[in-house]
Amino acid sequence: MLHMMNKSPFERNSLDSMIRLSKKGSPVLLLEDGVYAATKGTTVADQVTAMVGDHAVYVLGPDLQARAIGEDRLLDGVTVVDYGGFVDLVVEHGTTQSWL
Amino acid sequence: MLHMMNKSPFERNSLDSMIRLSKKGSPVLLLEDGVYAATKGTTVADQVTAMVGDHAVYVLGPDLQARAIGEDRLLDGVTVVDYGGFVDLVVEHGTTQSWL
Amino acid sequence: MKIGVLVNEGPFTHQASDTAYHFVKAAIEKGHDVLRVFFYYDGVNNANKLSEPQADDRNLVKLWGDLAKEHNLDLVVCIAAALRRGIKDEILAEGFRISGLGQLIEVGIAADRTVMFGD
Amino acid sequence: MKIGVLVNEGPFTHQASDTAYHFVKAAIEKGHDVLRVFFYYDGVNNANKLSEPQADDRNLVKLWGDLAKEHNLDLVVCIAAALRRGIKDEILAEGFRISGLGQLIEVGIAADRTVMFGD
Amino acid sequence: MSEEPDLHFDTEGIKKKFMFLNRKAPYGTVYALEILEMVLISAAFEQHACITFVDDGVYQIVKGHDTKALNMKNFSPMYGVIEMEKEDADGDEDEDMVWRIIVEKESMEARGLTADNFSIDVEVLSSAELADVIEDMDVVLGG
Amino acid sequence: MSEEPDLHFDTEGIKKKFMFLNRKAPYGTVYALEILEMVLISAAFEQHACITFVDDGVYQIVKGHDTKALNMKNFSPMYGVIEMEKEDADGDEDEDMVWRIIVEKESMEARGLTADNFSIDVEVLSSAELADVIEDMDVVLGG
Repeated sequence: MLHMMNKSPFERNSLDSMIRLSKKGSPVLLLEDGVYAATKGTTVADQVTAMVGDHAVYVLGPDLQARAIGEDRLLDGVTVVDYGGFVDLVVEHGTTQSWL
Repeated sequence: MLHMMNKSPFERNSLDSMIRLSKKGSPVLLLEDGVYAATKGTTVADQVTAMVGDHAVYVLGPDLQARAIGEDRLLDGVTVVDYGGFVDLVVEHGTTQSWL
Repeated sequence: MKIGVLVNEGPFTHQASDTAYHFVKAAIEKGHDVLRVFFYYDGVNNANKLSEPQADDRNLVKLWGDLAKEHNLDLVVCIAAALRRGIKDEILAEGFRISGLGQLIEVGIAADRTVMFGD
Repeated sequence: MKIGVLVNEGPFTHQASDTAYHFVKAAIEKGHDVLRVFFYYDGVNNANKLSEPQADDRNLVKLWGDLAKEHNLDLVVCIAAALRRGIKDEILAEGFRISGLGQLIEVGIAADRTVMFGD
Repeated sequence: MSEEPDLHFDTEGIKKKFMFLNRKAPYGTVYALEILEMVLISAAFEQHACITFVDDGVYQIVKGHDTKALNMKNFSPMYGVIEMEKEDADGDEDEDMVWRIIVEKESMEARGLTADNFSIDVEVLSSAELADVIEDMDVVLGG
Repeated sequence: MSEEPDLHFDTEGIKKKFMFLNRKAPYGTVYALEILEMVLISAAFEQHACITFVDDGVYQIVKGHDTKALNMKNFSPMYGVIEMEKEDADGDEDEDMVWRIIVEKESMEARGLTADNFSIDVEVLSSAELADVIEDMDVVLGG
């Protein structure tokens, strides 16, 4: 199952809910304002680093570029994908759930 | 200045922002999904009880009724107002700020 | 007292327009002068006359229009926000008019209180 | 692979419809069969043909319609959600059709994957 | 190049596991009402369904909603209809169709609620148990 | 009973303190863009203005936005226009008009940002300092 999360972790509870209700090993895609969760030096960086230990974490490149987040500002272990890569994740990992 | 907050404290960061950026003594009105912040026994009850010490806290009655929150479930020190009372608060307390 | 109101969201999806409506109605009943209700962002969708809620639900487009008619209330839809969202004269509900964003700043200056309702 | 898509928000206010559009386009380019895009909640506002964005911004209503035309894509607007929000035949953009909510469940059954975009 | 898209798909004999995931409080937004409409429509397709309440979604089924002063539609009776649909699914031996109504324990407790506060019968599952159920679904819809 | 409402109010000579409060990230929602339009229109009315960035609003003024792949309008150059409006207000001795561009320190730091990340010059205030500024306003608008 692919878990998708499109909300800023500073504004909403979506990241917390996803972490609580997803199984270890299921991949996670951060997109839209959700990409801020993957940046270094924030108050949620430790939480997201722990998530990277339990899940393959992907982040949508076009959303990073729009928000001026260079790859040097991403937490270690996070993989950048484009829309084609997003489609591949959906195809490869079965059911999808969007944490809005 | 009257601070208004209409978001669930479990879903959004609006309560935190309001507490951080409002001055002691300024009144607070909780409305719409914001009324959940005023209920007993929740994970934010201590935070809201502290807020009641620093601010006069009002809560919109019609929103409580819709959500089936009886007055017995409200934290101590919170005052229920109707739409007319809402208007009076706006008139009495100068500038308003809505924490959306 | 002179009051201005800003509505940021449409009917149905968020409660903002409902709350604004009840607030404006109560303010009028208390004898205050609601100078203008300004609809911005998705708030412009409150002016879509094609809106047809279920029979057992409220119709905010009509409620706003009726309130405007009864109390000579100025309901202004922001032209820039409305164009983007496809709210134009051909579907503009009775009681609303389309005008510029300056009308929001203007009412903010003229009113004693400006109150914002949104998501 | 057969893919169904649900769009919960309108153009402009939230990014959901943009992301869904890019996803659907990429899925088609990769040779997948996008069975249907279903517009629910405020998503029905994507079908308002009166929408007229600024010249330097994208026009999602048109982009969806063009994609539908080029790739024989089924864009379905929920009738119940649309009625409430005033999206009716007279303002329905080209490429969209209005139908029942059952068409969402149906595509959920028929597709190998259903992907939701919202706020 | 374009022919008409298929207006209907052949879904005969396919039975999938749908989850309807409710995460928003009622009345502040309309998602609760419109998800309910989704659930009720789905009954006609005879699919498996988990109607699930997490986060502020647990507030949707608290008993005693009174929306008169808001002048909004009180849609809480529709949860009773869902409960009846579930009983129909449970009782019909010809139909292999499972409906479940689930509340996440952690979300409920964080809000100071117990199952006694709800207007319908629910299964209360821990986060970990619910994560297993979610993972087992074919389609997850919400709003 | 109804006469036409006033289409214009006499605002001549009234100068108020407006705050435009930005709390949302850019692109995920449109609020950032539409508040910018509000600020720019307000310049014509020669009011005092505090353009303020708190919470995810601080992300709006990070430099280097590139929206090509999203096919969305990149509105970040408009912040430069606001900066110029502020300079005009500062420089005009005939005009008693104060514009400020403010960032909340706590919001900035929680997101791992410093003032060097921003495309425009800002005043960085603590929460407590900003609370005083907010309290001093006549009108607070946002989205």
